Amino acid sequence: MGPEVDTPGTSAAPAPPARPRTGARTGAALRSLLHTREASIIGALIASVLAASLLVEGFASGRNAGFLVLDVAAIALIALPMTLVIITGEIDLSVASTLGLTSAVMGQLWVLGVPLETIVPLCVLLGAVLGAVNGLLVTVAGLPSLAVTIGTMALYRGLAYVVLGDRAVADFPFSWTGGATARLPGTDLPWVALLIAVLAAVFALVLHATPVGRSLYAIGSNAEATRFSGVSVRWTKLWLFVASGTVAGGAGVFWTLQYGSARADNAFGLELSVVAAVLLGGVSIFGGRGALPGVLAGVLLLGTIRNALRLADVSSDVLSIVTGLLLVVSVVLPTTLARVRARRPRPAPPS
Amino acid sequence: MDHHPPPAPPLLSLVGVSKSFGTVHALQDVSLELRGGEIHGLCGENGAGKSTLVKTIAGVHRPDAGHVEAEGRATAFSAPADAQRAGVAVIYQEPTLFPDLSVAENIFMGRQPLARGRRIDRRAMREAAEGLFARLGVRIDPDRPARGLSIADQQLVEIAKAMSFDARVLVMDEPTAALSGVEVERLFAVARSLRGDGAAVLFISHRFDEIFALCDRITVMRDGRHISTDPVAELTAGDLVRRMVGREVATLFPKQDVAPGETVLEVEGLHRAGVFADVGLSVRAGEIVALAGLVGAGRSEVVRAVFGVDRYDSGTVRVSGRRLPPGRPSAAMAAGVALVPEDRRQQGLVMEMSIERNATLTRRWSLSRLGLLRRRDEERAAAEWARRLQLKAGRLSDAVTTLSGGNQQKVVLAKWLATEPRLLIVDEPTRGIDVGTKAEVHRLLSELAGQGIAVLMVSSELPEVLGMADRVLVMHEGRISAELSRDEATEESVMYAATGQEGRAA
Amino acid sequence: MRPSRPAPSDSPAQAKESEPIMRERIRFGVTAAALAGVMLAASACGGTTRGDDGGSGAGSGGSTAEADPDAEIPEGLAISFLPKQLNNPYFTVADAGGKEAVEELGGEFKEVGPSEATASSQVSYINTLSQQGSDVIVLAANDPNAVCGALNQARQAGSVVVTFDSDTAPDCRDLFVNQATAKDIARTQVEMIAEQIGGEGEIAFLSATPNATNQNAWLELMEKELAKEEYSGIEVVDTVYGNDDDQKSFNEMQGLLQTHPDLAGVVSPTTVGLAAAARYLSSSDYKGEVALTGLGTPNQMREYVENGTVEEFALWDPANLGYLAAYSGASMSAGRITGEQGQTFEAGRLGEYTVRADGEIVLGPPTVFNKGNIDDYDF
Amino acid sequence: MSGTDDTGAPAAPAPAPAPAPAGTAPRTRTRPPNGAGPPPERVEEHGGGDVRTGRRIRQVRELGILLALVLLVAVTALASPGFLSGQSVRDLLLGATLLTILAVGQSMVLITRNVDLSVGSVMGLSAFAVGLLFVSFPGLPTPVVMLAGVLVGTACGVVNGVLVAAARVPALVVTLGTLYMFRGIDFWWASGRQVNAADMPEGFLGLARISLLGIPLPAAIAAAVVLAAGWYLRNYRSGRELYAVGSEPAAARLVGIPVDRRVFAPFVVNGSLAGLAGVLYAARFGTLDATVGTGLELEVVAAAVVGGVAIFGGSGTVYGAALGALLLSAIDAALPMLRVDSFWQQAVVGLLILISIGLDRLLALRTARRLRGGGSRGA
Repeated sequence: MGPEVDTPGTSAAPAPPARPRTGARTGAALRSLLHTREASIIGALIASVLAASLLVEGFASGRNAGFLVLDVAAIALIALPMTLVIITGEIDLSVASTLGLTSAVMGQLWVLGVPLETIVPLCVLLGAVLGAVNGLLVTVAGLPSLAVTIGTMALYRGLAYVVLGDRAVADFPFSWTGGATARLPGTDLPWVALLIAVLAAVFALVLHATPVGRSLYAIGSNAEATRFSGVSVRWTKLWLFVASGTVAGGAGVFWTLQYGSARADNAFGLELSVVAAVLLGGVSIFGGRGALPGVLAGVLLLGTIRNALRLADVSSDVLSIVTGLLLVVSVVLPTTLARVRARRPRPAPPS
Repeated sequence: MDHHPPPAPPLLSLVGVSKSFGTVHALQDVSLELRGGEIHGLCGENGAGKSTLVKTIAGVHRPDAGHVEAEGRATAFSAPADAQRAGVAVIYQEPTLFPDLSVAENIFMGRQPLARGRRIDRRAMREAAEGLFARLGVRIDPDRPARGLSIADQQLVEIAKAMSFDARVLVMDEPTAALSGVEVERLFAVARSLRGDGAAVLFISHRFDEIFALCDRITVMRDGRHISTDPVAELTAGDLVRRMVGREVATLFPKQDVAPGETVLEVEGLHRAGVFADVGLSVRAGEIVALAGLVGAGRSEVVRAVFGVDRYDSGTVRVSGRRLPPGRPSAAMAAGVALVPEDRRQQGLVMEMSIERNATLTRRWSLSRLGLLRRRDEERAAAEWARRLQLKAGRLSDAVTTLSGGNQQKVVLAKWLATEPRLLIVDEPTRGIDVGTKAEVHRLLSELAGQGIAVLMVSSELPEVLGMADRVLVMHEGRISAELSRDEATEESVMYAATGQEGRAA
Repeated sequence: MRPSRPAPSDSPAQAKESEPIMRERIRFGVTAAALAGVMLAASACGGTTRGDDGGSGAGSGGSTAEADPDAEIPEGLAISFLPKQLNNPYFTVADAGGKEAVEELGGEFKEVGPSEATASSQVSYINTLSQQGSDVIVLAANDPNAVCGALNQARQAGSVVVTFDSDTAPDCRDLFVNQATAKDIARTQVEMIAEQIGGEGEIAFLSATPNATNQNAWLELMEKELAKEEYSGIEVVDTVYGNDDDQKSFNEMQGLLQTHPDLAGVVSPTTVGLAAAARYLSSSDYKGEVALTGLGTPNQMREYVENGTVEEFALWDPANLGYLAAYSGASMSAGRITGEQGQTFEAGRLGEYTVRADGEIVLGPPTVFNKGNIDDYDF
Repeated sequence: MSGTDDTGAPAAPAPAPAPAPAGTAPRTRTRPPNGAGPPPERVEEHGGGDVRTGRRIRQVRELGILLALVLLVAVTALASPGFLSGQSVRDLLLGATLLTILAVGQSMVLITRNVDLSVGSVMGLSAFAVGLLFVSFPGLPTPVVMLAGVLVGTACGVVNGVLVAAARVPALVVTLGTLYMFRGIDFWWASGRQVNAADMPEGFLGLARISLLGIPLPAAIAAAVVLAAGWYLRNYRSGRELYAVGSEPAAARLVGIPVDRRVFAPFVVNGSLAGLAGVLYAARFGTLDATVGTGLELEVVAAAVVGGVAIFGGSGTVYGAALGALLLSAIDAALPMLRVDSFWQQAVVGLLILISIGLDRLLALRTARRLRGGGSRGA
């Protein structure tokens, strides 16, 4: 690849400015990588996968991997734009409701006899529009995104009930519902894994290797200075909310087909899982810090732990506790460590 | 001087205090005595360590070495509350008000007068606030929220707050910067009455006339070190300047004479309700035009509007004859405008990001190919500018927070010079940076003008304005009150125009 | 110090674009356009509309083998119960019945399930059970269709799927153990309410969710039953949904009584709804004025029967339901039955049962509880 | 009326005319000693603009909600006269009780620029704890059990408070985590059990039926909580310091406010109030399982935000939050009366939130403009 993709981690790979020797660079990059939040999450993911494979019967199989991917598919999809949104210091809590509304509209349109080939793009478009509403309220009206998206979370979910009521539309053709969970030829992995991988690569590239991505970090760290650098902060944020809505809309379509059931309460409460996964992946809730590989690891880590514990017949109650504990520890630990480290005397800085 | 300080024991003293932030040594072995019944002046350039000293006295910072003594006993202020208990009141340079709370509550927060049952006695509180304002000779409704107060009124609230402490030690960090002459007089009267009561006052100001009018002794700091402390009678303004700067002033401002070229920036009838009105100015290639005036006169607002980060209601901005769309910094950048903003930490830099990323933030697109950033190009570009501006930094991948103020400013300059601007707007380019770097910045601005770049400089430092500028525009209350050529511009003429006094200026 | 300035405002895009931002926007635009293009292209070629392909046809795990009524039920059969939701007392009792049966059969009993009653989380558990190689999965479905894909995969992997309480689409399970025929349930409830309100007046239904399979079937049959001559004095004025949520049911009951001042009785064919409605009634002025009946558990209703809020109500014994489901699944797994209509099997202490059409097995008519017999039951 | 009320609490008693005894404010001097101050020759008018604007606007904000509430009730009552019957009003008040209590606690947290998303879980945990105590120790006196329920909430609040104030972790993240944790503990503890009304003493369940002057006891408790919190926030130093911390944390540190303690305390209070809400839930609904209060957190935040409590701290009153809670509850109750499909309810709430924050923003901008009074100093 021509342009180098940035290493994950915001404190970037240090490189002596004078002599860009590749060997030294890679070494330094690797070393700094080991110290980032992402590294510890990826490490935790690898450790838990290994542990689960050894200790939990039935975990280490292709079939189970397929189940795992399907389980986290919607979370993984929505987490991608959510990462970007949170890195700019905003948040979008309406994603699960966007998913629900999309699903409800999809069901209603199907009942009205609209062909699925039209419904699907319409639903994705609907997601984009819902995202744009969030974006406009945040950027043009200048309202805090936390409050706005709590509002639209209730609004979109409410509209979903208005559209479909408590009905469920479930007579989608098998060619589509079965297709949604179809496996990639020759593997046990569903094709959506490929979709996630491609989208993740796109989002990672945008975030870590393009000028747009660079400005996202800058916005999250200091929106004013970024604006003074000629970046249109509002425009950028608006597009991020649109992206978030679009992906949530797409996830709504996928969810509906995956479960073969369009309902207004689809994915209720999913926004908290998505936010939890993103934060677990090392993204700072205050913006400016985080990386996509970490987020993917966070999503998979949550999925792996849940999957393994279920296979080990651990009650679902414990799953909640583990999820919450993981989230709190992942934030408390680095903060506390940083404070402890800050108390120790620093090494003399190079002059 | 009519007042002779009695030889009282110091109410508060700093003994060999040192404080560092990262690589920046803000205070090095500073000792200072504040005696009761004395107003003590503190002078020093920006970045000399005055604010750090104030925060050490206030208990915000804990010294790395040395200690603070209150009435002869060593104390350790671990929090602002400790200092308050010891009778220290501080008026900070930046007002520290709670915008959502009423003015009276801002004054008495944490010390509200109580009625029966430890309930806040609102009426007593309001009356006390009114009493304080009466002493200051102003009327501010104690019940209105602090949000929306002008800077001067915020400063008055801060002063009232400090007065309400019955402080034994009152520290005033540039309290007069935003005040009118009458208000300043009243403040002085308050300070003198406190002195009469036996309190110690530490007064920090950039205005020598105030220092000489008010203070009994004057301490000079430079580069985080204590330089001298003398009774005011033994000092002249020239002494002070020499000690503050550490060398002769004249050598500082090496503006070369350049024959101005074509007009680069042309602003006509720029207006924004309540902020500035009818501003017209032009800057030609190779020219340095200074925009002078008091803080709050609207200078920064004008240049921000020109660059497009702030909006304006009417008027036009032309760069090289082409009209810039309002409110679009990117358009201004494309037209060759660069703005080095006044607040380096808030507006100039993304403090958490690395030096190289800050330096290349304005050139993200030109450093990328096919929409992807090329790290090696980025590093090379950053390294190149680091070399040209003689940036003193460990590694370019370190966060900018690790740099000293002067070097941070160089990063901001690098970030903007890298865009190869036709018009460089600099807002307080040397605020808070050390003397050496200051000279470098001045030399750099001069060089840039020599290369044919038009420079528009906002500065509150008169020597800088007088030394650097080919022309001086003076703003007063949102309007340009005078345009002075290099020959016409003197401290007096600029100050007259800046304070809006008629007759002498223009 | 700077003057406080108003909120920064960079106005939205106007006429002329500058270079970098322009590029930024073009890029977004191109991407969006490309995406839209792909979608439109996809939609242009033909269309899959409703009715093209008669709904969700799945691979049938159907019965190919012959039934052998004398086959031994092997020891150690792994029988897993997956209720709508853990922590639901009704299912706790039902699963306990299942456990009793599994222990009699010498099998391995397991109860797993989600904390929230959603189809998507049930799918995860179905997948897990299938992965664990469970022989029999006994399921109460949260959504008749959403779990189908996972169930069929599990069946293909060799599990027998028995639904109880709430059925799925018939082609994605092997057997459905019905607590009572819908007809019996409907008739019992209509008889009870008619008697309690003296044969005439306005009545209303307080149901679970509007898409709850059972409740909808019962409501329909009850309306049909009420259309009969003998019930001509009774008028159904409203149907409200408490979503099987205690507080919502409570509020809905409250709303019913306020909107229909002449209401004579309420039927709540769901345990949550009935308990909430009884609780509301017992603390309101309507107590004794408005009759209430439906389906409920003796433990939840005991207080209200004793204090006269509720005269009588009905339910099957959920423990027996779970017991029967376990036996059905084990019998099918052993090959005693294949799910064909007319096959019979022995279900422990409950005696012999016959498989009806569509693999349905019916537990029996509901039990009516009143002051006289309620203390004989503890569930 | 002394009119010193900057927060515009309509229901707050006016401060007593204070004689301002000299001893009450030892460090505060209202007059310069021995007349050393400058003679007040010329007093300048400062601050600009309409000086009373700020205060009036906050009152307008709360009056607005009150107006909306009155309008809603009036319209509903016209459409369905039963809405104003004694029973109906009692029901409305009872329905708003829990939300009001939770909104009060949440407001205190929000005012300090934090948020507590775990309240729903805390309430559920406390409610179940109450039920289980009654089941496990039937002899325990009711007040002891109630206190224990509140203390469970307090303990949860302490956990949140320690994590936020001491470990300095963002409240949103911490309480999102504890939302899962507390709920998980609740599930784990309950493990499928349910506590029914019959398991609890009549005296406890009867709490909800006791009326004080026609107001149900729980509603009276909620009103007392609102008044106490409002009184405290307005009239005590530490209460005002909560606003200071939320308004400008850096400035709060500079004036010597113990910021960490002021952040910690509201979490504990909020936890205790969530515990109290759990106790009242148990008393009112009688049927307790581990799902009590699921998803309530967002409704609580919504009530506070609708009531004018700024989500980023520093402003708002608990009276407003209580009105917000009352309005949301009234909407819940009114929609069925108005024959609006109850599916609209959530959409209406969402819209209301958006309108509220939009309105707040608009009011803030207008206040700022008016207070600035046309830029008296050219800045």
